[in-house]
Amino acid sequence: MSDYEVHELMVCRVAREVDESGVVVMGSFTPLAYAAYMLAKLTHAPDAYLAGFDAVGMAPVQLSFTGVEAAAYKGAACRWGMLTEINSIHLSNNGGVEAVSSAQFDGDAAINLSTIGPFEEPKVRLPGGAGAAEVIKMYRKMVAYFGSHNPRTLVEKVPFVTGTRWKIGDESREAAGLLPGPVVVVTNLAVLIRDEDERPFRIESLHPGVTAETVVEQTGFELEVPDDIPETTAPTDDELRLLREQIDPHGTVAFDFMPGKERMAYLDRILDAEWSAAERAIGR
Amino acid sequence: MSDYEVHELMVCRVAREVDESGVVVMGSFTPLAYAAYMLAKLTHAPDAYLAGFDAVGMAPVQLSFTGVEAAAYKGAACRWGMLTEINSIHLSNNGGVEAVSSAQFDGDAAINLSTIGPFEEPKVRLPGGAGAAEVIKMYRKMVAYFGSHNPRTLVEKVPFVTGTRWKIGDESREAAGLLPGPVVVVTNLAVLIRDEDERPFRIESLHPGVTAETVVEQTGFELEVPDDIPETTAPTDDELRLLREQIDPHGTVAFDFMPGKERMAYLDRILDAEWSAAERAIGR
Amino acid sequence: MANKVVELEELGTLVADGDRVALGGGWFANHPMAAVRQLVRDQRRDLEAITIVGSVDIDLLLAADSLRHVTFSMVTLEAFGLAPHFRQKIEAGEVSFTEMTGLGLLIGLEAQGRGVPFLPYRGPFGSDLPGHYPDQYAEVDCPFTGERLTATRAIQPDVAIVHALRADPEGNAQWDGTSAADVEMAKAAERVIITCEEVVDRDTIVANAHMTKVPGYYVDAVIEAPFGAHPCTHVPAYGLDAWRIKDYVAATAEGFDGYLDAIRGETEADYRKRVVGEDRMPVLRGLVDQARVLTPTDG
Amino acid sequence: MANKVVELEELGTLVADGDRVALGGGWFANHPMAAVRQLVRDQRRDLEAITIVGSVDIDLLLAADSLRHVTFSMVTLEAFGLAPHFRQKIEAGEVSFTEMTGLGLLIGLEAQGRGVPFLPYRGPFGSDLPGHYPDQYAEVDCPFTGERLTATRAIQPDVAIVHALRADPEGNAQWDGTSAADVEMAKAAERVIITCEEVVDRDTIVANAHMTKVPGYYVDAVIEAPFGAHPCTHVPAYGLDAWRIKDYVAATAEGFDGYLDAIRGETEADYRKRVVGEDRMPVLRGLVDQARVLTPTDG
Repeated sequence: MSDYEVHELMVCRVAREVDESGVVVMGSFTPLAYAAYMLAKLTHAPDAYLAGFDAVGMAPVQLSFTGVEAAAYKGAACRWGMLTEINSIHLSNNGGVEAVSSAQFDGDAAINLSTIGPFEEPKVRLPGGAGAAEVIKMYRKMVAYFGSHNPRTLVEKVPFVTGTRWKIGDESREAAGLLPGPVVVVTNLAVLIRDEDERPFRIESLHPGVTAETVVEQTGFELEVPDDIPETTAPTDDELRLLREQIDPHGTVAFDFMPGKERMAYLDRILDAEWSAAERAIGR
Repeated sequence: MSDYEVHELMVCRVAREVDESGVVVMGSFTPLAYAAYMLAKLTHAPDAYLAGFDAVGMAPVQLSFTGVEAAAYKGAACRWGMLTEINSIHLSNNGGVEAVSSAQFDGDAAINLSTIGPFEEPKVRLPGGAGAAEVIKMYRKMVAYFGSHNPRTLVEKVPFVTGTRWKIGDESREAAGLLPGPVVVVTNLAVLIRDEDERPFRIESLHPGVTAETVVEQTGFELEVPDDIPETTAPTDDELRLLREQIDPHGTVAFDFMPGKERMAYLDRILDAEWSAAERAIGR
Repeated sequence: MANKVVELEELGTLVADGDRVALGGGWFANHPMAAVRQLVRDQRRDLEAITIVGSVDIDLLLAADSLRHVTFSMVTLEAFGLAPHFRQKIEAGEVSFTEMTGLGLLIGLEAQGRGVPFLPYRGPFGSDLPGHYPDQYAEVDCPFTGERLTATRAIQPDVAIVHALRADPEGNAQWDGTSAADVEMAKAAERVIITCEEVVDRDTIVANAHMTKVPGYYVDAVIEAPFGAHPCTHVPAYGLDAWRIKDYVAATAEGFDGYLDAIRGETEADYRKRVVGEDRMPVLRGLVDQARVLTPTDG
Repeated sequence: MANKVVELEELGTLVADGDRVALGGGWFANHPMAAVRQLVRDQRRDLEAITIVGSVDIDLLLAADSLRHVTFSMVTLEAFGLAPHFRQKIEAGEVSFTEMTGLGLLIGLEAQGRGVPFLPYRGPFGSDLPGHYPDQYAEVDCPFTGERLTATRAIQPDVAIVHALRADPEGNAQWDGTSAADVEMAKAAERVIITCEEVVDRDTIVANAHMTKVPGYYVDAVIEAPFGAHPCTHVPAYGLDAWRIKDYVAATAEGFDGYLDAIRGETEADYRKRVVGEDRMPVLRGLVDQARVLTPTDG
């Protein structure tokens, strides 16, 4: 087994949720989620139907900050716009898996992407949720991922609900006209899952070297702790090779895991590599 | 002034209603209406925005039974489908002029394309109105045309309302959120117009040799008969040349004016000409 | 990659007696006639057909006693007259019908496809049709402005059959000319069958991505059916076979059993040979070539 | 044929202080940045911006004190951080805002474009946002099934500004890559301004008719603006000028007056020379060329 980094473990775990039923939609370029979708499509889910930007029926693409959007269109079967996408995927129960990150997340699978502090007079005005409020409710599976698992992010109750899963258990979801499916949380420490209305999230697996105690301590909401918790399945050599050589050779996923000081220098290195690739492409 | 036939007079009169404001939509291939739109676009209304079948922003085309649909796409700026068309033209008050014919028509600008006899047990099951019920209400101008002006077609009150203009006068139309504009009836005898709620249709012009008395006699609904009624403006030489040589060289418009016995032989002649054109096109 | 390609002969396993079948195309354009002929061969019964502007597709299914109900906004043979069996069967009370306004029907299909039980619009005020169908039309007030609107109820076909120019094995389907309400029917239906002039590889689809109107995730089966809209048009592949439409009308006047027997006794390939004709095919394509755009300088 | 082509410098006659302006594009794609820069040059005031997923377009207008209100579902610089002036102005209470859910905002624009005062959908149940805006969100019951749905009210911008790949003088506008909500904004707005990479003749439009998303009858003005989305993307013309996005963020940290003064003191052609750069243009286009599709056999 090769060495791997925690963001690679997370990509592989998120990828495992991607299957061939329903459409997977990628909005903003969020490298970890994008990498997971590409990995799934290149491995166990070749028929996964991907939509990114307004490219529908995408081929898998290489990640880059400056060209990922262009890549999305190159192998795509169809062009739509936002409105057709939301009506034909999100609202018509054709959504498969949605992987989101948010400023805060709680035990009812509610997210806050709006504000820290009062809504009208925010201490920190967050970016807003785009389509998340509707999407996380409608999709069959919700995957939430967090590079830093801590009780300020995973809170007992978000102070402002930008959006929510609405119904959790399969039965109550189906009664509300929603596709049944779980909420899976993938963090730098563990994998949490919730699929019943009356039970809280439980720890599904722990990353190597992480204890259940640490996870409970770092989680603001109630957790069920099974007696016997497996270790999160490690990435395979094949997955790592695909990730490092094909899907994300410049290392865009790791960027979100860089400490503050190193971030800009790391970004510059990625952008230098992308610039060079463009120069090569035009024969300079 | 050249000699002309009544269907040519009708085409030219309908064409005069076509202007450059709003979109003109053609559904089924109805030769007289199509010819009028093409004539307008080739003469006084070059910026008229035409949509035919799912071709939007059409160039003017030559009429034929077998190829008019293909022609519609050849010079068109855009492709849509029915749903986008109805939402982007009909329902959003972008409709300019709609020329319709119907089995029956009455003094309130209601049409019957559904049934002769009881609706559920019809004596004659008519084809139905397609989008006419909504369209004649929404468009700025309604033009109704009839190759045979008689009191069985132009009735006092249609026994079944497939659709209706809904509001007639400009003020009541605007109060209902509709574009203001008149109802113009063009027949083989005369032109009738109505643009006020409280006044009936009035005779706007009479075709050469037709008297007001004949028109009143042949009309099932009340007509206002002005003292001084002008003759319907004759087609110009230029209009006739465009119609005969460019727009409708095979004579599809006249087909609807043929007496029953001659119809099939006449149709065969048109189709022979169209077949020959196709053979020439493929080099046979 | 998923391969959804099946033979036309397998259509019978995809459409059951009693199904509510939306049939694509509009006017004389693009009706899924090869599939219609196969339903006739399969002697399907008690179907409900849904069409926006139907033509010989609906009329032929009526002639073959395959329908118990027709939902439509128009059924016509245009210059060739009223649809003969449509008239006969309804006038004789042998088939029930729902006559909808065109926009009500289309928006009802749209509603189903976008996951709402109804949609509001500025409806066919004054029309007698909505009053006949309170299950399909209602009134709804705007919760903001109080404006009274027409509500049209979501319509869900069991199956939609639409005819495309081409599709790949995954079901990504493309149109160049008229698509009418094909997309809305496909999005609304429980199952979707694409017939197409040609099954192509994915690269061809990608190279023409702007023409993909139904993406593969909607599609259950892809059937190659050249001249699959004949005698109707499929632009830009071929124009209207007006001569065969005339034959259809003439056959009706003579009693229609011979016409039906011929179709039932042959495969679709036989039909192409017998009715379209190898020698006529290029001319039917030439009808598209000869179609003319006019410019003001022509004048 | 109608000729709606005007110069970018005439934008000021088309957008008035106080207007409600919908700005196209989404994520880092395709925001009408040349028009935004011109609004900054024209010192427009008290605008309300409407954006679905805004970026440096919204942030720059806020920096230039051109906005009194922002209606949005998201504003972000993605990997480059929170939008700095968006944060500052809202946190300081200097600009008011309406934060909508993405689908509520989009369907609100759609409603206006299709002539209904509201549209229903299965909304963002449980979100705190609708409760803040009772004028924009309400509940409506399906008149057929009784299902409770979210109603979103029609949104009408005074003007929409969207950036296309190309348009002809009549205003027929085409996109190849991301069009985001550009079409819905154009259909909803009272006036429509198309900026585009290139003004082309009608024949070019006809030859690519499947790419026409906004037909000319909607359009009031066509403005040629090469690199008109820069530093955002316009695929397939160019990729993201991430380097200039970084400069933008850095300029904000240093106080932004110099950045604004430079834009106000130059024409758009000057901007292209100074900021995009003749030598950098081909590389920005090369970002599109180098973008890679992967195939399973790569693995």
